[in-house]
Amino acid sequence: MISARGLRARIGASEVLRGIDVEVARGEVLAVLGANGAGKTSLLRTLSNLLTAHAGEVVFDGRSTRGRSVHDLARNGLVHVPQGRQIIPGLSVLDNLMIGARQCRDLSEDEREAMLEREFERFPVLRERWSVPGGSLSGGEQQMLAVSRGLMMRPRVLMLDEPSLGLAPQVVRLILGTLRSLAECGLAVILVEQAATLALAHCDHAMVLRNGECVLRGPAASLRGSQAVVDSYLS
Amino acid sequence: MTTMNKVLASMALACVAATAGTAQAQVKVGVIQGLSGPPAIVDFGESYLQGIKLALHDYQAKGGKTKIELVVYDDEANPQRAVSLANRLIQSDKVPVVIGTVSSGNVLAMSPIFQKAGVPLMAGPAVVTQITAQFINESPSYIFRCSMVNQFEIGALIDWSAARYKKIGLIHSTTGAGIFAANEVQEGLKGKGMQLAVVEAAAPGVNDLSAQMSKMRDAGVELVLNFHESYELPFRALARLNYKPVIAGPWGLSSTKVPEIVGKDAVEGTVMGQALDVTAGRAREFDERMRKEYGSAYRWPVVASLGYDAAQIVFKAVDRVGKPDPAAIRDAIENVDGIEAMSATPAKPFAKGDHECVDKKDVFLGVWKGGVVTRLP
Amino acid sequence: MESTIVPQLMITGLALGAVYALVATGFYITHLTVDKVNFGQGDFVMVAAFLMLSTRSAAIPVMLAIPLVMAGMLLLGLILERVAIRPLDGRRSSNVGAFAWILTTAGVAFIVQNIVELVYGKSSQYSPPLFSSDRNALVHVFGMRLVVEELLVIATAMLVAALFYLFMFRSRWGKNIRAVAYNPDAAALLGIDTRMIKVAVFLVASLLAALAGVLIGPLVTVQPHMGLILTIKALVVAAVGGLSSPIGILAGGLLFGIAEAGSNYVDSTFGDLYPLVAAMLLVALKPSGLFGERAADVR
Amino acid sequence: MSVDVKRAQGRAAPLAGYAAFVAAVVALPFLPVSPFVLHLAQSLCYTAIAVIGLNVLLGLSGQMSLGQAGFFALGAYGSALAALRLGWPVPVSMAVGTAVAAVGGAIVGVFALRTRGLYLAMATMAAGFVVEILSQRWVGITGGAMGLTGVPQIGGDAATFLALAAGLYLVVQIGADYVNDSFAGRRLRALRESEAFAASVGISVRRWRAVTFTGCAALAGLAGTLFAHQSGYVGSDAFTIRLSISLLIAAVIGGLGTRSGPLLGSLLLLGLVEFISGVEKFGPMIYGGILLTVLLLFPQGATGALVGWRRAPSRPSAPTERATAAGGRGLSLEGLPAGTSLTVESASKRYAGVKAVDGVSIRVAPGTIHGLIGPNGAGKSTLINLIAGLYRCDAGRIVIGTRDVTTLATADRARLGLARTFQNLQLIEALPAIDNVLLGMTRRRSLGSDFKDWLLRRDFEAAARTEALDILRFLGIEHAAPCLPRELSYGHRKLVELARAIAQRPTLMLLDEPIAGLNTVEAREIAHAVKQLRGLGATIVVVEHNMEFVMSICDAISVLDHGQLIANGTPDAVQRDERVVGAYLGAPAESAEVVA
Repeated sequence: MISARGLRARIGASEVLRGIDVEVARGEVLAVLGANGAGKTSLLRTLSNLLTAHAGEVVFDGRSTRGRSVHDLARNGLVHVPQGRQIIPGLSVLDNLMIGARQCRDLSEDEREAMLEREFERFPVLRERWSVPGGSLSGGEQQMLAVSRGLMMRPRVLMLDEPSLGLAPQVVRLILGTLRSLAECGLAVILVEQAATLALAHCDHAMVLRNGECVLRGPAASLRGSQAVVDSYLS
Repeated sequence: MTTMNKVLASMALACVAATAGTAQAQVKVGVIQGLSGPPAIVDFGESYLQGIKLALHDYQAKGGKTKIELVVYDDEANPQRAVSLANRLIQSDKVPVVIGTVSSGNVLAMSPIFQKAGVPLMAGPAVVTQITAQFINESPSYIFRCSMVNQFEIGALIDWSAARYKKIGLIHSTTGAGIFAANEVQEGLKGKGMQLAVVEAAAPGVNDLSAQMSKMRDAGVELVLNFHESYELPFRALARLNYKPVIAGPWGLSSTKVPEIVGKDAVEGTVMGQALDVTAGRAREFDERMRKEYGSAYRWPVVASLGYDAAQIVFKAVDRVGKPDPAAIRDAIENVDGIEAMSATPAKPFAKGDHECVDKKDVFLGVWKGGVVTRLP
Repeated sequence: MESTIVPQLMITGLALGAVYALVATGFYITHLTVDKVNFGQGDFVMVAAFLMLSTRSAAIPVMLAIPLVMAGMLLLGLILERVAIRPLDGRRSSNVGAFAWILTTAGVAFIVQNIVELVYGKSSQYSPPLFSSDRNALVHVFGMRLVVEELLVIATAMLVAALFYLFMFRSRWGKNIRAVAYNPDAAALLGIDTRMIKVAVFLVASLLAALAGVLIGPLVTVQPHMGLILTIKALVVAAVGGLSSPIGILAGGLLFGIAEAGSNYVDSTFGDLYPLVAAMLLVALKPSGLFGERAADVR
Repeated sequence: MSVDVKRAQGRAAPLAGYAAFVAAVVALPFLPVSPFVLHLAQSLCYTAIAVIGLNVLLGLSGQMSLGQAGFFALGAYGSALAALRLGWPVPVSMAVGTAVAAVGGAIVGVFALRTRGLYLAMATMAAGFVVEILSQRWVGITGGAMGLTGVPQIGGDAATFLALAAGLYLVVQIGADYVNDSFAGRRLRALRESEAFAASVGISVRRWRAVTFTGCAALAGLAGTLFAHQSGYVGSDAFTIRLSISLLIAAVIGGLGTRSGPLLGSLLLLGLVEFISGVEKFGPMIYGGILLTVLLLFPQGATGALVGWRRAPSRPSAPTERATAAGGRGLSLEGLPAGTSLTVESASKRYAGVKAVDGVSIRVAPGTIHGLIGPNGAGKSTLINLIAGLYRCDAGRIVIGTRDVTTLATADRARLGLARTFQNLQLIEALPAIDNVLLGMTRRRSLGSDFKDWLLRRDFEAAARTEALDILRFLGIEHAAPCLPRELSYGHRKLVELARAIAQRPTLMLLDEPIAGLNTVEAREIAHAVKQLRGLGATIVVVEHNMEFVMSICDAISVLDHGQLIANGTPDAVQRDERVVGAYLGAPAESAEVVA
């Protein structure tokens, strides 16, 4: 569903990605791990075209993303839930939920209603507090809102940037738990996480980045609990 | 410093080219007018310039033997520019005579330069009284004026209003001209043993005078003297205040802009200082020719007529002297005679002690009647 | 002392205050989204007033004239964004620093003012009332003699402030604008075309200038130099009202209008000075303005 | 490998330029040129004085003012009235006028300090408007639009006035050039980049902004006094906002932040004004068009265009072969004071509703490298900013050596010996690397002697420059001295920032992500330099993600997670600490079950 070859990107004068390959098919969950500053966020920003790669190619849904606008990709199913969630504090929970869906013009109103209902079931707290301004939700609630907001855009590829940031472990497990069910209904998921152990418990494949390069790659089973992963973080 | 010399050299070159020797004697006449900035100034400047250009057209038609060329500069109603342009005309363009400008402040700033340089200045359409008085005792004085004079028109207004009205109010702008006029009105009335009932001021750029006019009404003012150069503003406020005083004021009230903005009936009966009676003789032809020539841009008959006469006098003097000799032209201007003036300017306007085109006896009061300004009976 | 004079002056003050509020709302919307404002907004109002003049002299009915003027102003807003704002994107530390947009928008204002002078001449023009053929059409309200247009402009300003509040906090577009204002990257990821929004806010500002221009015509004499003083007063009103809510700006505008009318009544020589000095003191003491709170959600 | 010493030497008074100017002024009256040119030359001189003020205010310190006409007017009226009404001799009245403008500048400056950006532009515009209204309305004092006539002129003829105006201009230009080349110019430019950065190198932001604003208002006033005595007439119509905008146009088209910008810009402006007075129909359009063209196409202005093509970008010559292998540069860095200890006692800070730092206590021994690590959002940057003084602690204490600095402002802490680098790399883009290093140094020579060196071109700031070169050589990048930051690689820019921190002779250094975005070679260079500093006794606190770097050079490491200290100790201990692994990799224990 989405693949990239030899991605290189720069922020200002410093090189943040040094030749990264990514491959995620429908129904798969890929975890991208690594300590902070390893280039995980830059990878997602390059895939969603917020950051322009100066080398390498990204292919989404069979078409190259070169030169396509961020909002065009987002409307066509390449949904990137950014780091820090970016919930619009002044808008109500419902408005936050609907703002993405409303940009996808090919969605009919009742399709949106159906998706909304599905998201309310997925995260009931959103239904209870639908009219409350987004800014007043707790960290965990905001993360759920951010994920649901992405799902409301009927994504084909869902990219999550560190959902665990600042959340209690059981809340993170609740959120990561939904990934499996999403993958089963045909979604390709890229989960960027620093919390390696948690992520490895909820994905099929994983890759570990360090200083903009991929140092480890393989099926999740082989990486779970491996010392190589710990060393890539802390040595 | 090389870039500076290059710029100046190119300017000097331009001037030399302009005065390339044509066989006929060639004299340049400098004109400084307020051609940009607030409309109150620009209306005066452009109307005066219209008069000057028509006069040049007529001069060339009559085939004057000296070829005259105008060098026109805009002083943006800014005294700093006026001083700089005066120097430029005298020293760089080397013109022997200059006509200008609108703002009295600018004229006061320029006059010493002309007097010291010995180059005659025909001031206009500035109105403040002391423009010629400042140097009249110099022998010779290089400062002339062909425009309305505040003192005369205020004198005429005071005589007329003191005889008819008890409660008189005054509204003036806070510009130099406004404040000077206000003092002269108060002096004039004191001379008649009368006192102004209400005195109000307002900024030049203000949008609305209802506050000030309401005070007039509450004080029961019968006659409002309007010395604010947005001449239409007092009229606009009247309808709302259900107040219909007689309004009188300086020659500015004769601008066609005023009825255009507040309507013919609102200005009916408004009295103003005047130096042009379009109902009679040459003036009427002039009025028609100007209307034909400039259409709606012709908005101030009296200012245009004085511009015409100022230019007519200067051209006649220059033609008599025949060469760019400032002192000779000054004398020619002072002794000029046989002027067929459009405005109330007499045939022999100047004398050694009188450098005013329009003297006290020439100023009369005009009144709006049926959309036209006529002489008050 | 006829009792109705003071309230009547207040209405006149409110009317001009309403115009300042309309112009200041134009500052609000662009400042909120791109941290820049059009320093020639007052000149845009002047252009709209002159355009209205052309439609009236071409005997186009008012109801058709207003949309035409607005269309013209939208075009002007488009040109302004393209010429004076977009080229400066991403050039944070150019030599003129982050304020180059003040000078580029002023540059456009100079050009626009010159074009108006060339087309309409430099002197002041009469702009006929919108809804009455008679020049001094009056309305008697509670014994006060008011010009229809004054009530109209106050009502319009209130309507616009209300509509603006609904637009910003209820409509789809309003929410998109607030998303872009909060974080342009996050907004793009939600499928919002941030470039179009940044252009749209300048078009909205031009529409507001058009509305102000159409309404101010009958109240004052229209002339090419009226723009600058409008910009200064609207900037002060925006600062006093607090650049964070349209309602605050409306209140700031009306307050400033009344203060101006009152101070003109009390001491006409310095009438226009007192409100300006008072406003400057207020901004120095409370930089976020009277009604603006440090709105966390907006920035 | 010879360093391009002249370039690194830094600038000194352009005496040739001054001599040429004096020669031109002396020669002008004798040239066969119309007196109008003398009048223009006079106007050029005082306009340039006002534009120099604006150039320093906007070009160097980045403060926009739309009200310079107001100060110009205060100067003009101050001097005219003192001379006319009080009969004081003209030089005294000019001093009075300049003083009045300076006082006006100080008052508006107070407004300026409290406002930023749009509000600052608006406040200065409104101030200019108020002065315009007062000068128009107080007819009794200022004569309003009718103005004051008969203001005593200086000297008999135009040449004497030109000599005075040119003399004053030259003095102001020399002063401005000195400010531009000296420590003052560097500090103003730091202020312009960012106030946090300026405070971190010991600049008290409020004082410098106020002084700059007042000084530039005084310059506008001085220009006003010359204007008043040029034609002996002062009218209020001359001091409208059109004058403020014209001065801005002159500053911009001349080239902001450049030395010859003001003179060139004023010359172009006067030429433009004279040209437009002939074609007044298109005046505003020409002004608007020039503004747009310069701002969009030639941001450097005329000076930039003229100088631009001559100053080839200085490619750094081949970097020295660092004797990394041979154990360092073998250069001692004298003057680096012994490092002091740092004690943080249960510091906490609530930030945007979240407890970013919650009761953290850390003790850093003198002369050691102390690492500060933790996953994203752990509160590392907040803690660094608490120590540096950018944020104030809600609770707890921070003690550097023996001084409790908890309530001290950033600039005071910097002067006490605390130097820091920034996560997003703060350097002055407009100055070469060596000047960036000099920014860190406090001025050791007295103002007078410093100015004398500069004027007489006798090794100006020589001592400081050699010391800066030593620091750059110590870091192995002395070849970068003459280069502008944008001409250097990212790694070398990080080293220049480190050099600036060293130049502050700190007793405590805070490095915020020193090797973020660097390749391994560049990272190793930084690591080497930091270890060398420790060798010389410096105390260094490092916030860094790169574990290899942290583990290899730190003596002790503190680990933060969710704003709390979860581990403290040697690299090996921390690496194996259960809680640290859990914090980084996610709680290992209970997530064993696999959702497959």
